[in-house]
Amino acid sequence: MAEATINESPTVSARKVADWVLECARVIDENLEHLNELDSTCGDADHGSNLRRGFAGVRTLLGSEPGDKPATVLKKVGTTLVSQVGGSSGALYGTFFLRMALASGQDKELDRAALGEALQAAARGITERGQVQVGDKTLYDSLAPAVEAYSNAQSEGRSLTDSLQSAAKAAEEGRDSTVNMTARKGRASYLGGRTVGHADAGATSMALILRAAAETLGP
Amino acid sequence: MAEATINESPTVSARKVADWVLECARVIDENLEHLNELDSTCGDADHGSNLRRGFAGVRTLLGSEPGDKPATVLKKVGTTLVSQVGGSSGALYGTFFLRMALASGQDKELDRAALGEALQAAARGITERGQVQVGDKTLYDSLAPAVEAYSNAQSEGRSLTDSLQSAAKAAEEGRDSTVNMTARKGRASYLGGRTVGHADAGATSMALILRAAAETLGP
Amino acid sequence: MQKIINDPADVVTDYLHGLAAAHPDILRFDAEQRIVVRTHPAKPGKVGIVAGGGSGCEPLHNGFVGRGMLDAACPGEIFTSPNPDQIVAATKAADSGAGVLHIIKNFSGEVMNFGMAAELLAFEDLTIETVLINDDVAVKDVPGTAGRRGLGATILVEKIVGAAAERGDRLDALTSLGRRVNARARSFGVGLSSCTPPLRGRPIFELPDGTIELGIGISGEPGRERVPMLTAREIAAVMVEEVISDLQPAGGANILVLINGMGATPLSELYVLYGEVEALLRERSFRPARRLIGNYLTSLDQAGAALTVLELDEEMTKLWDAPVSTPSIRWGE
Amino acid sequence: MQKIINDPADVVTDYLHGLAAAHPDILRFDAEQRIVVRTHPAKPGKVGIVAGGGSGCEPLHNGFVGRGMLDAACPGEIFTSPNPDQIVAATKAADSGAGVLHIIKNFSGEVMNFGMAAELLAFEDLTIETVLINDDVAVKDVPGTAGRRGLGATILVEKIVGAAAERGDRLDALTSLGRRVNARARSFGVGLSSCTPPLRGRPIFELPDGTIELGIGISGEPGRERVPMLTAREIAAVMVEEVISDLQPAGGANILVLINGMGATPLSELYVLYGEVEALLRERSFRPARRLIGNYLTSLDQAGAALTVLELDEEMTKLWDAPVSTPSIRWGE
Ligand SMILES: Nc1ncnc2c1ncn2[C@@H]1O[C@H](COP(=O)(O)OP(=O)(O)O)[C@@H](O)[C@H]1O
Ligand SMILES: Nc1ncnc2c1ncn2[C@@H]1O[C@H](COP(=O)(O)OP(=O)(O)O)[C@@H](O)[C@H]1O
Ligand SMILES: [Mg+2]
Ligand SMILES: [Mg+2]
Ligand SMILES: [Mg+2]
Ligand SMILES: [Mg+2]
Repeated sequence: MAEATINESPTVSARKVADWVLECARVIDENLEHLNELDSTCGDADHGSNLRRGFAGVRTLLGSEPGDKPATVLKKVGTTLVSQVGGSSGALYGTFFLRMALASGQDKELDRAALGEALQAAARGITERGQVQVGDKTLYDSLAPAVEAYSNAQSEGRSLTDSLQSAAKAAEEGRDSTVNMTARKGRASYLGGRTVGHADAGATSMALILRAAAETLGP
Repeated sequence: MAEATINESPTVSARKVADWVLECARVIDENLEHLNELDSTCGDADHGSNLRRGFAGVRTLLGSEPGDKPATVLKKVGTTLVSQVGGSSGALYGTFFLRMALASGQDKELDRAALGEALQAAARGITERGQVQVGDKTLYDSLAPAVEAYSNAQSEGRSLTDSLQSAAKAAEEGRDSTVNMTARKGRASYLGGRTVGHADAGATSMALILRAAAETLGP
Repeated sequence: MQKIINDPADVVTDYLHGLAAAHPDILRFDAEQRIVVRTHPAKPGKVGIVAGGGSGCEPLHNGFVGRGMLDAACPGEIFTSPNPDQIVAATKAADSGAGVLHIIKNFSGEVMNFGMAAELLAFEDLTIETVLINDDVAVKDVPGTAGRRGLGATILVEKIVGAAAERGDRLDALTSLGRRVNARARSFGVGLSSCTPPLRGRPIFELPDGTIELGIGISGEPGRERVPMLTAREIAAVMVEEVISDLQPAGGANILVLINGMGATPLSELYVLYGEVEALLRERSFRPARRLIGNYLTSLDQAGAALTVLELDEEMTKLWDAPVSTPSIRWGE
Repeated sequence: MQKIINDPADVVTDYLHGLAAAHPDILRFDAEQRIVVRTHPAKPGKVGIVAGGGSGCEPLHNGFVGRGMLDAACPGEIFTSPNPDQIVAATKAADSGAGVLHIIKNFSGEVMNFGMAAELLAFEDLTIETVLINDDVAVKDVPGTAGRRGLGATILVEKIVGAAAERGDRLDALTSLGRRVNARARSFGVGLSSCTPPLRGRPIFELPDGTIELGIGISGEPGRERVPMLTAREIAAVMVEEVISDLQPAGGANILVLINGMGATPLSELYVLYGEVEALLRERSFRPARRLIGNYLTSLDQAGAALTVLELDEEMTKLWDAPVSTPSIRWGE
């Protein structure tokens, strides 16, 4: 059934991956204050600044030659985030892109399934790195439903673009679901019940990043 | 000439001295904030609080028997101010009352002339203790003209009450004269020209204390 | 924002250069690798002691590099854990063949970055052990959560383990010693204001006059709850109750009391608090045998303080008293 | 007002009780006479070293009582010099037959109260000498004025003279040593905020964001002038220019650099400032040979810092390095 629509789906090249992360850099900049404010209600108010610092590094790096295969770009992004962000989000987003890189292997182009596997690997990486589950009020609450939505869409035979759109939408719903959660991981967890009523900063940035994916990797 | 009016003038008893310092305590309380504010524009904002602490001690002390002669009361007041106020004003007002005590000797009552001498001794004490001159923008700028006015009134043969009224008035003018001065002594001197435009805190309290004298020692 | 800084983005770097300039005989700043290391490396065979964390908590950890405490520290950005590269570099710098102990405060970021560093170091010929500090009783240690934060016990572990390393203890002994100290220490912090991170330029949260935050950490975030202002005596009572009911030291136990300022609280207030805390501890029959009072683990310019109590044994006491020579803790030599 | 205190009227007393409780092996608080004295009196024949001043400047002076520094301190109310009775009591407590040196900061109140105390002590069988500290170059030392304030040089004189007293120097030697140190030291302070005295309950003055006070003292009063906010580098330039143009140390001179925080400025900022100051001093060919960086002479919760430079000679350097054991300065034993 998946096979039926495969020709309609474009694949993901190194160039597209680079476009994606550049778009990530743009939306993070755009949402800088918002992400910091979300982090301030129950953390240390730096989530936006942290990601901006990291993606600024990524932008510089990709200004030159992005690389010949998706894994090259993804690995550069992951390494840059790990070493230029630090904190929770450096480790987590770094892991996210590094695991995608690992899963992408030597492929020059990622097809719809390969991208799905990469996303799944990334999500597994996050659970391992963060010891996190759905419901802990973290970026995983956006990522987990997104990965699930993507894989459902894919098994339903929907296109890459469609699958990414479903993923982005699920991520945004996941982000919204964090509003009523009590944080169990990250700095916010120290505030106990006081975290209820605000979306998690990381869940919000993850939704932005997956929306950026839908906008850049699909079409 | 002074002799001509002496019978009209009452003398100053230990009781009257006690009334004076209790009135000082009252007006200092009343002007607490004002004195602190004056001290804040060019000092450390505590002149009112310092004097209040001192006169509160005095009030307690005089609650019992004030003493049989002016010197006894004045000495108690001086010692209390020295030890309960500290800072510049403890040393200065302490010296003020102690020197008055010393000048009052064993007299049971101070006549107009004796009070004049006591005030003069107090003023000399301040110049020695504070190494201060007229024009330095301190409490001496109220005290010096007051002592002079008192002695002028006295040589003109005016009554004790009158002489004290002249002194109080001169003190108030002296206080006002400090507005345009640049401080050369005390904490305010560190601010240089920035002290111009505000009356000196100590000059203000000194004017209050001499006004209190006119109100209590004369009649 | 009123701060003695240059470009807000350079605060950490400028601070580290200044620190190194001020203590050339104790430490140096490797600007390339962004680590702080001893000027005179420890003698071969000594276990290396490494710690790191977000900046903004000065003097922790950089101010504790030196004889008798840390061999290397890796400072992250403000309130941001260091990255794995820094941790790897610090670890290598601290290693002289006897292995390296990582002292890690239990914050997600710190745990994850040290974890990634450990994965990278697994390929090297170098043994690492880990002591995880989690002494903050304000955080309920419920399974499935991130668990308690690491607060003041960090300093105590660094000092005690540092002294033991200096006398030649082996890595496994140091690891269990560090864990023992952490297990016998508890902390509780109170915030009287927020703090202003340089890049943010304004306070992290607004704390209306007349209210305080109970159960704060060290990154300027709000605490467990906001309550009306308390007196020093009442704050001491809350702290002592929280810490002692959780630690439950033996009756009559010798204890070490750390009153740690958050950065903007005057020393006089810390001593007022100490006086109240000591009285309450004595009432409960505990004996303050060692004390440390000052700003050791701060949150930039936050006002507030935290109590840490460590139940001492003879070994810990001896190691606490051992000579130490760092920019911020120095005695005995 | 957000402070860790009980009744605002009791802050000084509560602090002193806490201080004594925290350092029972070093000092005790005589609540009756309101003085702080060493727990173990110095050996007979040692000259006593006494200092005192308004409270609010902690750790000065109480935190410097102990072996190698002060024998006794007399703390006044907040920003209020001690009274003559306290000074007399401290002097008597410090005397062991070899005389007592009064270290007096040049503030009207302090000078007058120490003066009155000296008059009272004239009747006793006890020799007193005086070192007047006046190192603040922000104040123009014009005849007829109160002259320069005493700032950071106070700590340096207390440490150096304290060490010399400990090794047995006589009163006259100590007096000239103290005056020599004072003569070779200059300071300049900058305020980034006002401070809040407990009894007042609100700041002494308002400092609009984006402005700072140049040439402040240590009682929270405004400074010589208010200017737009400066960077750390610019602040360092002002401080170094003010201090060096007045002190005029010999080219290539060894100097001691004290970067003193006013109470609410984080240690990291003090190090940022130190880095800039050291660079400027080196440019001018001076060699920072000793440093002290931290909150040693504060103004409650004021933000800001002061630079003190002392032109060292060998004698001073040796005495600076000598062992000292006080609550707030401790090394070498
Ligand atoms: N253990 C964890 N697992 C997954 N996500 C986490 C974990 N800890 C924190 N996070 C995420 O990280 C975000 C905070 O990132 P950031 O503010 O950049 O780091 P820091 O907490 O170091 O300041 C949180 O909003 C949360 O989504
Ligand atoms: N040397 C001096 N001679 C005379 N008066 C002085 C002198 N120094 C200070 N004063 C007076 O003392 C007042 C300040 O007193 P106060 O605020 O109580 O003391 P402090 O300066 O110790 O805080 C000043 O307003 C001034 O009138
Ligand atoms: Mg954060
Ligand atoms: Mg005053
Ligand atoms: Mg952070
Ligand atoms: Mg005062």
